[in-house]
Amino acid sequence: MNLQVHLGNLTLSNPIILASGTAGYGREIAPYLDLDRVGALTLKGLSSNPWVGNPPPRIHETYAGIMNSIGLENKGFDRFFREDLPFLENFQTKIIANIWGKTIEEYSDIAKKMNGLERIDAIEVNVSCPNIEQGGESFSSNGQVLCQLIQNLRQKIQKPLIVKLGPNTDDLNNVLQFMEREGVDILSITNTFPALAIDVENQSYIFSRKTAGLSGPAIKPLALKLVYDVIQRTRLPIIGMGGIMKTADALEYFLIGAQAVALGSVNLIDPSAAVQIIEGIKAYLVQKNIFDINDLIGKVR
Amino acid sequence: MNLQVHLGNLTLSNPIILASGTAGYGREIAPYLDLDRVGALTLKGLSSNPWVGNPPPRIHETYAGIMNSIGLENKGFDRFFREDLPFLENFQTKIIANIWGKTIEEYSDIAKKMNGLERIDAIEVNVSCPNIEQGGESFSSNGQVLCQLIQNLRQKIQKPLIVKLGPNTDDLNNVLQFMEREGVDILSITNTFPALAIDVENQSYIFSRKTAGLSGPAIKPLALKLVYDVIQRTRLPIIGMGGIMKTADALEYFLIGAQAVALGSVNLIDPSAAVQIIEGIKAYLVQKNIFDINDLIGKVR
Amino acid sequence: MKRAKIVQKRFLGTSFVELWLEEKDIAYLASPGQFVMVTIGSSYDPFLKRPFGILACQENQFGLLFEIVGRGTQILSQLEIGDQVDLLGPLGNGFSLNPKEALLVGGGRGLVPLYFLAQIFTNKKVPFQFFFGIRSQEEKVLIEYLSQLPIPLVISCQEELSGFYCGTVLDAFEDWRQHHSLSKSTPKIYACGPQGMFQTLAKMDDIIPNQIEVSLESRMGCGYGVCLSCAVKKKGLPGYFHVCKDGPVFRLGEIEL
Amino acid sequence: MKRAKIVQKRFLGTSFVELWLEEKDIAYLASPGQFVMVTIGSSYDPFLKRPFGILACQENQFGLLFEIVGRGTQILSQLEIGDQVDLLGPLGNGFSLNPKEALLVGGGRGLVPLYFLAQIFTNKKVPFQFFFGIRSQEEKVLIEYLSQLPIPLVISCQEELSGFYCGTVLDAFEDWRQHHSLSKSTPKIYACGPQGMFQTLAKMDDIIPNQIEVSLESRMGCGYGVCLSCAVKKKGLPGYFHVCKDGPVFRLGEIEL
Ligand SMILES: Cc1cc2nc3c(=O)[nH]c(=O)nc-3n(C[C@H](O)[C@H](O)[C@H](O)COP(=O)(O)OP(=O)(O)OC[C@H]3O[C@@H](n4cnc5c(N)ncnc54)[C@H](O)[C@@H]3O)c2cc1C
Ligand SMILES: Cc1cc2nc3c(=O)[nH]c(=O)nc-3n(C[C@H](O)[C@H](O)[C@H](O)COP(=O)(O)OP(=O)(O)OC[C@H]3O[C@@H](n4cnc5c(N)ncnc54)[C@H](O)[C@@H]3O)c2cc1C
Ligand SMILES: Cc1cc2nc3c(=O)[nH]c(=O)nc-3n(C[C@H](O)[C@H](O)[C@H](O)COP(=O)(O)O)c2cc1C
Ligand SMILES: Cc1cc2nc3c(=O)[nH]c(=O)nc-3n(C[C@H](O)[C@H](O)[C@H](O)COP(=O)(O)O)c2cc1C
Ligand code: FES
Ligand code: FES
Repeated sequence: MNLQVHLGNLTLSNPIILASGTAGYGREIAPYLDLDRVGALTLKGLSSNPWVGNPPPRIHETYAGIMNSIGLENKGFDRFFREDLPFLENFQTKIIANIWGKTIEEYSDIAKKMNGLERIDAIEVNVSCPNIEQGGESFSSNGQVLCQLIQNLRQKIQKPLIVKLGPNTDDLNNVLQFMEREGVDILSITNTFPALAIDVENQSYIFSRKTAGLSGPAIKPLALKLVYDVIQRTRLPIIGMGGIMKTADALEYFLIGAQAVALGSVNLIDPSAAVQIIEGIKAYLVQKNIFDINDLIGKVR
Repeated sequence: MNLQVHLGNLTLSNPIILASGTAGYGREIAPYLDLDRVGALTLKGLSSNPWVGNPPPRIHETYAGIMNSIGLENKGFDRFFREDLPFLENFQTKIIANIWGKTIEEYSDIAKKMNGLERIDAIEVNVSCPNIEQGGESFSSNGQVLCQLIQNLRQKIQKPLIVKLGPNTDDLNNVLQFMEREGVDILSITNTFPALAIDVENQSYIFSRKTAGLSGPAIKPLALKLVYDVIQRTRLPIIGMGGIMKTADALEYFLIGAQAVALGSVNLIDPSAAVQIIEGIKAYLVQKNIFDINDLIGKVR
Repeated sequence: MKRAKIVQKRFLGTSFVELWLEEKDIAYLASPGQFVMVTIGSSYDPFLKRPFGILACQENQFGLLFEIVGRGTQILSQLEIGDQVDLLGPLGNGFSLNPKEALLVGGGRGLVPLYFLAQIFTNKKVPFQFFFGIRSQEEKVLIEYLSQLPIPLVISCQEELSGFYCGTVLDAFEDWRQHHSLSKSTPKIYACGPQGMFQTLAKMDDIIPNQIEVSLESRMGCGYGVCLSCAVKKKGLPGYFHVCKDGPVFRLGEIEL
Repeated sequence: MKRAKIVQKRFLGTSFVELWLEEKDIAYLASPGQFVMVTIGSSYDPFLKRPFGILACQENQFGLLFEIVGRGTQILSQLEIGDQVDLLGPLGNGFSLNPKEALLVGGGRGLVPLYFLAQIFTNKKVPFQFFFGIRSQEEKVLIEYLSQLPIPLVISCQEELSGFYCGTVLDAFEDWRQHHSLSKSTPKIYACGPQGMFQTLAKMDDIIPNQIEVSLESRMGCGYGVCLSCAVKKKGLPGYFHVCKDGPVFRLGEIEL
């Protein structure tokens, strides 16, 4: 049986990836999951300098979902380099660095640093971050700024470049064309959905920033639609994600044409879910008499 | 205690409305719910002529949500007039007619008919319908067409005019301004979210039209965010909806500024939910020592 | 909404469960072919209620018999005696109850409404014959279940099963018809089973589809007529019936399968 | 993930539940202050696991004691003996276990980790005194629970309750301190209770916040360090600790309350 997939020049031993922000830097989840079993581990979003993130509460449970407002807290590149990178050397699994910044320069900076690390196999750019030079709007809410960012990063990054989109990308068609032209290697979709929650007891917003990002099973049918829409419009390989809990959820993404999928919120409630899903996919392929997972990808048209 | 709310020139005895498509034409739900207890009943979407709707399956369960592809099946104005209108004469509750068409002319036609019925207290225009003159795109996916539709209907409708938006309204800012200028009375938000589901066993789309609309508790945090965004941008009164299951959900909508809320999917699983929610709101007001529900509306800023 | 207490529970093999629920109104009002919508669990995942036919009524109790096929029925199978469930019902139209003579044809869990019907016919002394088919050994428990009723039975199994007709229930039915000259008043046929069974039945010789009553399944959102999810195509006419309101019992001739 | 079987269950009054679970690894490894993340129900609504402190361990079993405060604990309270639950643990750091002398100060469900600690200290013959406070009559069950241990107790209640100190646990603690000359080596203080209790404690005279160990609660997404939801502000430093990894036990002086 073949589970190997090629996303442009990034080859994964199987198409199950751990999504950014839900597996730490590997060390945290390693006691529960053999990292070499997954196709790739995406690191929690890193910026060049440490970032403290948002005040609590940072998480809120909704019906079959969670809203988070972690605010991109991270230890910064240097501490990652010292504290976590050595640990990752113990594994063969592919490592995807997820990066972000508050300005194009900050993005550039962390991109260059990550590009210089041999252990990092690909770089995923989170473009759903507040752009402080544009009044805190997300980079993805302005197609032009987004293209500028991508162009800049493509110059800095020799490794496979993954752009991670959220649900509300401005001017999507043009941005997609631009990314193809500029040589972006892979798209990952989707980041969390902007959402709101009110504390009716205290008559206040739950989160200090009012809105927060919704993820988990609740969003699966919406995320699948987003991925589907993008697949119709681009030839770039796609990592689909959003609400995957079980094998069948992952299969939905493959069947509409995602070359790989990432697991996010499910890791919070079951850190070994990835292994069960990989086993479930194998069982499905056997049942359907399919030898190569690539024959499944895009089968539903 | 006062639960009465005024949405422009539409006065409701309480702010709990049954959403279109989830309470039939009143007769179907009446055995389970005293219609005079709710602020208003919105009828299942009607077109001038009968419409058969989509082939089954028409419903699919997702995590804490449902996708539907009813395809706007309805018996048409004449049968409604003969079979259902007389029944509604037995109640005092406000009746909102929900209308749609495949062309502006069809909308016009049903609008005029509904406008002529004394028993109808307001007319809600579902603008998330396929426009056959524009290749089947939704009316709301083209701001200009949408404004044209609204202008046309405003001329035909003397009753309070409610425009019901979905999550992806094109050029929202301009459309909102236009609606204020043209004298739209009320907005209702939101219709279902475009979503996708795959049958992995049969390797096919679940629905014959591929996509279908997601509703229910899964979408609540997203719908609340949509309503919030629109409230920031308009002074029109708003009927909020999306995923309301319990009193607390309804209160979230009031606290961010919705003047009324509508219950949709919850009616499918508990036809008397509206009464429980109304009682729950009363209990909350007592607990918080608030006499008038209007003092709650928009309290969280 | 009604709340019923589970007063009896029994597994039939590993994939069928018989539940008896205490709820006066349903127990008194229900008629064969009608169904209830049962709340699954106490959370919004799974979200929808599930439809189940009524198996029988006794004083203030009624029975359900269901097959564990997915998440909802799995959760339902874990309920214990004493637990409460919320439900709506009785819903739908039910079978006609005054034929001169009747033939009941059922497969698998299609047993449920026909079992109820057979009880009513027995009480009413309507002469009838019950044809019941199972696909495999695993469903044998349903035969044992049915055999408890003192009724004329013809049983078939698609797998070899000693003592029973080997084939589909329609094979057995056809065979029987060829060996029995039917009385002048053609008996009314009542059927419940998988889609394929209805399709074959409709094409059989000497069958007048409009004299056959079938009880259909369909995906249901509400079960009481508001959501229009439970569409089944009308035969020869535009548009759809709605299984929960217009059915679940239809004349075989009026629907497109 | 680990799966544990419920082997004992008891309601304490109407709003507290004691559960004993069979799971060897947790029972052998757990130390006072550590916690487990427990799966709630078998659906994705509610979605997250819930954190609960470990109450005690005995052979291959460990105990939990929780208060029913919302949906998750409500569902958990309906589990019965024989049911299985999925969980992660033991998680977090736990209290330091080798003081010369100790004072334990707890309020309400803050009892849990201190009860475990008291057992360990008893076994280790560490001299200590346990101060425990409840808000109202309703929590009296917790006093009865605690009184089963052969340990030196000072108990307070904010409502009038005959036989007990009337006031907060910190009033009782303060009172006791004024009547007892503490030994030269200032005893180590261990505390668990509501936020307000920690705030008051930090401001008391003759208290060195860095010598007090407190066990915190916070909203948790994962409990094992990947999601960064469980942030608590560092005192005098930028940034946050994470309760599930860096805690739940902190020195009172290192956190902003
Ligand atoms: C009027 C009526 C009466 C019924 N009476 C009985 C009865 O007495 N006993 C009994 O065992 N069952 C009966 N059913 C069927 C029963 O409702 C379903 O088996 C049940 O809803 C499945 O729920 P689940 O969550 O276990 O399965 P799901 O997880 O929802 O589905 C399991 C599998 O079945 C398919 N499926 C689910 N529902 C349907 C459907 N309605 N039509 C076609 N495919 C479907 C799904 O696609 C999936 O492959 C009846 C159905 C109707 C409409
Ligand atoms: C390390 C740790 C150990 C714990 N040990 C115990 C224990 O031994 N016994 C025990 O009874 N409880 C303990 N708790 C608290 C317990 O986890 C919560 O009471 C439980 O998660 C509530 O779940 P629920 O679904 O019932 O409540 P929910 O419905 O989630 O919430 C009920 C109410 O509590 C609030 N709330 C929920 N969780 C928190 C939180 N973490 N912080 C502040 N407010 C919150 C909600 O806003 C709501 O108002 C511990 C918590 C932590 C972090
Ligand atoms: C707690 C949490 C933290 C996250 N942090 C990041 C992050 O740092 N960078 C990023 O690109 N996405 C982040 N995400 C988004 C996830 O990677 C994923 O895109 C999203 O959660 C949707 O997938 P899911 O529904 O499977 O969780 C985070 C999600 C969660 C729940
Ligand atoms: C089965 C079903 C049918 C619906 N039919 C209509 C309709 O005819 N017209 C309309 O404007 N909205 C229709 N809706 C949308 C609802 O009125 C409501 O906007 C949506 O379901 C979101 O609310 P909820 O999450 O509470 O269900 C329908 C929704 C459902 C579930
Ligand atoms: S199931 Fe809703 S109308 Fe039939
Ligand atoms: S709860 Fe996830 S990091 Fe602490």
